[in-house]
Amino acid sequence: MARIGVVVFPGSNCEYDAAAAVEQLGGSAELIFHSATSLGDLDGVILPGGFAHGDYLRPGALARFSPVMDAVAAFAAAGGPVLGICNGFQVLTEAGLLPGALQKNRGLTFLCQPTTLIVSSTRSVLTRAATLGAELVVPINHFSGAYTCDDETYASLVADDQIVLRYRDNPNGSRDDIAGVANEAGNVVGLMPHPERAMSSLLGSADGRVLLEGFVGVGAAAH
Amino acid sequence: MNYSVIVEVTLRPGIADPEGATIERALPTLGFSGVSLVRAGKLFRFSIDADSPENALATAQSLAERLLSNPVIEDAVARLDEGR
Amino acid sequence: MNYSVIVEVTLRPGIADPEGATIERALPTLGFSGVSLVRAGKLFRFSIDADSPENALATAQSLAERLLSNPVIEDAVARLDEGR
Amino acid sequence: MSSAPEPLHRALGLTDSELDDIRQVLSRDPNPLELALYGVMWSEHCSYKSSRIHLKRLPSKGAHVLVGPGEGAGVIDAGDGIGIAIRIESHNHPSAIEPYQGAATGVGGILRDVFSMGARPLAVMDPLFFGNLDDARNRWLVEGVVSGISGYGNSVGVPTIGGELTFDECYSANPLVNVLAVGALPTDRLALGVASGWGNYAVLLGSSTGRDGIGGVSVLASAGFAGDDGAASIDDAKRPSVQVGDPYEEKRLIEACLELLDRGYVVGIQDLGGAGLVCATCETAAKGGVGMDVDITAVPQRELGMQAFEIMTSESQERMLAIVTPENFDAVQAVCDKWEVRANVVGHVVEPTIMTDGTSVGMLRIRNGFDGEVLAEVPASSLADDAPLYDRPRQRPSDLDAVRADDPTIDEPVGDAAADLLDLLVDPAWVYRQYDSQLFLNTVVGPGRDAALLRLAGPGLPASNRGFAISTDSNPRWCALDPKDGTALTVAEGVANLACVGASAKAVVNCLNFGNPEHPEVMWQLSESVDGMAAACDALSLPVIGGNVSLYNESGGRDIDPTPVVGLLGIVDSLVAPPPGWDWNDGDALVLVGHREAAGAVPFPLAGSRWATRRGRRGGQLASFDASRLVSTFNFVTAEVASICAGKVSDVTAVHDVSGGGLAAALAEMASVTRVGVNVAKLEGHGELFAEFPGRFVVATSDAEAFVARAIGAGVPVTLLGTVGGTRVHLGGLLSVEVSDIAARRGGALEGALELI
Ligand SMILES: Nc1ncnc2c1ncn2[C@@H]1O[C@H](COP(=O)(O)OP(=O)(O)O)[C@@H](O)[C@H]1O
Ligand SMILES: [Mg+2]
Repeated sequence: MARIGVVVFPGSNCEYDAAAAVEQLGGSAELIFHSATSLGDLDGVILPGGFAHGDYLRPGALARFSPVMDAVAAFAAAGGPVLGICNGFQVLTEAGLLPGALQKNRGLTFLCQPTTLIVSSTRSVLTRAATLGAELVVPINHFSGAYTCDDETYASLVADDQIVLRYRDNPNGSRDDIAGVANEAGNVVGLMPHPERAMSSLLGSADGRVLLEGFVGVGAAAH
Repeated sequence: MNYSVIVEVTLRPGIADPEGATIERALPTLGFSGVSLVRAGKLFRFSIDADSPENALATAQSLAERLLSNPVIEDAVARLDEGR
Repeated sequence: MNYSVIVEVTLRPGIADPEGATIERALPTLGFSGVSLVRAGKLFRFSIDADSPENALATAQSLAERLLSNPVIEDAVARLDEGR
Repeated sequence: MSSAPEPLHRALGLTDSELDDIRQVLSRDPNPLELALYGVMWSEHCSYKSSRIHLKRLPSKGAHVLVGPGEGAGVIDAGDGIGIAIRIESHNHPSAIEPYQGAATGVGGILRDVFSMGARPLAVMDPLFFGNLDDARNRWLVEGVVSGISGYGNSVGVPTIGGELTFDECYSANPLVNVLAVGALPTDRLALGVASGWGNYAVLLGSSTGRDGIGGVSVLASAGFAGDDGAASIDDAKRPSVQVGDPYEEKRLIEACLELLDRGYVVGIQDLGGAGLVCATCETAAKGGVGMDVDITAVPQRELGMQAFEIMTSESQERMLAIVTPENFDAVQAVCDKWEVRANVVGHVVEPTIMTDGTSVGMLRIRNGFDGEVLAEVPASSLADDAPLYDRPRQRPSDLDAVRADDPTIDEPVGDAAADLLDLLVDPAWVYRQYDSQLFLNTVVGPGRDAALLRLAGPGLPASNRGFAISTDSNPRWCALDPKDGTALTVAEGVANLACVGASAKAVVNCLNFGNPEHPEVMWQLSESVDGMAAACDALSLPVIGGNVSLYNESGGRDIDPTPVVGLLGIVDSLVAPPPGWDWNDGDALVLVGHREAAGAVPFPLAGSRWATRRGRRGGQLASFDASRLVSTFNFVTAEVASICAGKVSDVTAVHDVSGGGLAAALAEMASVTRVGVNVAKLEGHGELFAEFPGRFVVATSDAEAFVARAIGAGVPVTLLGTVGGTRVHLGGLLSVEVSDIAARRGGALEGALELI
């Protein structure tokens, strides 16, 4: 059984939801407080959504200095699977573990709505179980979700197949409809939509399962 | 003529500034000591077409007060950007 | 000694500024004409304990770059607040 | 020439006779600090002095009521060892001045009411009322209020799952911003705001104290705006510094308080709301019958040179008061350290004082150091409970008969029904898209439908298959014509909304937004409204477990229309599948469930309808409230939908109640979300298209015969309306519109009016 750590920053609020999704998929979830300096013996790490440090200054700007982030960086460098969802994605970009930055949405309002995602690469720990080109209905829930990067970074994202998810109908002004990116190795992924909110038809969609199944599955494969 | 203007919007004294306070609390762990009284505000730069610097400034100040700030909690000051 | 510092954080040229653009679009209906190139940024004021103005500024500049701005999209400039 | 200075008590909002009452209580003259304490605690906002005698008429009992009115929030037993806490409050006047912070701090305040009971906040709703959007200031208020609720609610991590949006001239300088919050708790974690145990500590948790909102309740919430231009006319000297919300502090405060309660470390706990520390200390002491010594120097202060009265009455946000035994204090401190929440002992629970007549009285003593000088000493209960109650003069408005006689049902020209329909439709999605409505993976039906429906689950709660539903409702158009039946019908409308998602109504909370209580017409409206609510709640067996009264909603001497907002809480016993919603299918039969015609003299009354109001007609005779015509219909629809929620197969495909905009609007809304049209054969003229009275539901079914048989079996009237299909909405030869036109008009109405598109 994969053991997935879910990092809790003060101000995080999707940690229970992420943990519930992991457990629904047969993994075991462990909440890790941001003051932890080591991750112990985990198979994967999720940085969940929310408002770490109130999103003051910029989303992720203060959280990246939390003690746990050194351990997350080391875990990622060693090839461990790391997933940042929404605020977690923002933290990973601020920490330099993923390229680019997330700016305020084009319409300057928070957006909570379903979106249709297109799987653009399966070469990542999040999208490995999905089908290239598949459409997935997954909600977004953010104010600063417009993915931004300079031309050089963009060129290398494309060249190295790091754009893993795109919006079908761009809701927030992201460059090239980008909804999620991976690092070069594919073991660190960030996305603005919330796959953990799309786990059952009772709540509107079960399309997030294939993503998190892939992620939890990498961890399980480690055993 | 076109004038470059800068507007600074800051919270009025006495108004709580949770953002500034949160940043201040975080600083010691980042290795910055001796920093205090952190206040966060907003900055706007724009260009105004006017026939004199005085008129440019007057328009900018009125814009600052009417649109860029809420005088109930914020002070707004416009100035000409001499650098440009 | 304590020095008052101002840090201005602005979006780097070429980075889209939806906030500035929105303000610019709203201006004509509010009766402001001739305003263009609106860019929105952030402003921080704080006090630094240092043994010289140079050192205060150096610390402030490092704080501005390491924490107060995201170098991927923003520029940050620190200056001493002569007014205080 | 300067006139004599105003005496202090009047400057503090106390009348001469109230000053006499205080002298009586103390058997001496109060000092200025004591006077300030009475000033805020005896303000309208804190003491309900004008409304309390009326509120007593509301039923509040029920076998499942764990906590009724009087605590931070009402609590019901939802089964499975889970209690649900619910409360509603207004933040009208602060929002008129600084819409973002006014609304944001409204959310923060109502959440504290809920988690002070030991409940984890699970949902927020926001009934909002603004002036017309052709005015730029009103547009600014809408954008500010919505972004304030979004900014605070999302960040603090509580989903906002619904609300209301009403535009009317009467709210122009005085918007109404009401906020309702719901939380859930394991019933054994229930906490109360009671101080007990001599020697225990009163621990202030959370933010430091600044000068924010000094006198907020007395100046803002208990007085009207002087002119008709709102903020601009507020006397600058009286303008309190605006409170600023910090959702990040509140989030940590929630986690810390719930952990303290889980670990059993606190004896009692209460939030600091209006009137700040004086309110929390005197209320907890009064409830426990104990005294309390408060050391003002122990209160962490954000600003220099604060005076005792400022420290005691400041409304700085994100603070709680916990009563803790000395033995537990270190453990409390450790939990607070973990969550980076400040904790300071600011008070000591002390023995009541034995008076000369032998009675024991808990005294609130404000001191300069626990052993230092006593700055104020008054009976805690005199502040908390003994404000004078006023039975203010009431008078039926003299023009009411004339208003009622001016009935649009009789003489208003028919006009172009299709154009009228398109004008009535507003999709509030622009508002609720800005709110996180999904957090905690509970939201089965989010904003945009009849009622919100959530799984009854959350961190730390016992497992349950149940769901809870919430609806907020109001209708100032109805209540202006008839505050009694208008309010009763509003309650019925809420029950109807719950029925649409299969929930049985269990409890009511209310926020009574009215004008100036010194106007006898306003007091009459308030009293009638309370009677209407009491009648409806009695007839529908609903306890009222909490509420809030907001008076002085006026500007330039014009009172707002009476605006009682009713929040309904319902339960679905088994929630394993989503309820039908509005999505009908091509070929479905369409059935109207419930009495087709209204109770009262007129079968299809247009009085108080959106249709009439848009034409400037505000008079007429409202439908009457007749519970006997409602109960079986409500029960039938609830049971039909509940069985679908429980996972049973059903022929029912869509359900929607008929409310604002009448039958035509209900059908248009369903067509526009499904993008499938409908054909209704015959209707009784434009009255039946646009009349508004609750108790009717539109149901789409794949098996009309079976459905009708069940309805008849339940003794519920039904009417076959027509069939679903095609690309147009055809209504009884009265109008015919393309579904795509309806969707476009409805979808763009709000953003268009806000000049965003
Ligand atoms: N201010 C708001 N915030 C969130 N949701 C809102 C708001 N206003 C309206 N809504 C949602 O839009 C839907 C329609 O509202 P309304 O017309 O009042 O419903 P009904 O007529 O069924 O009572 C409801 O689901 C309501 O919760
Ligand atoms: Mg409804």
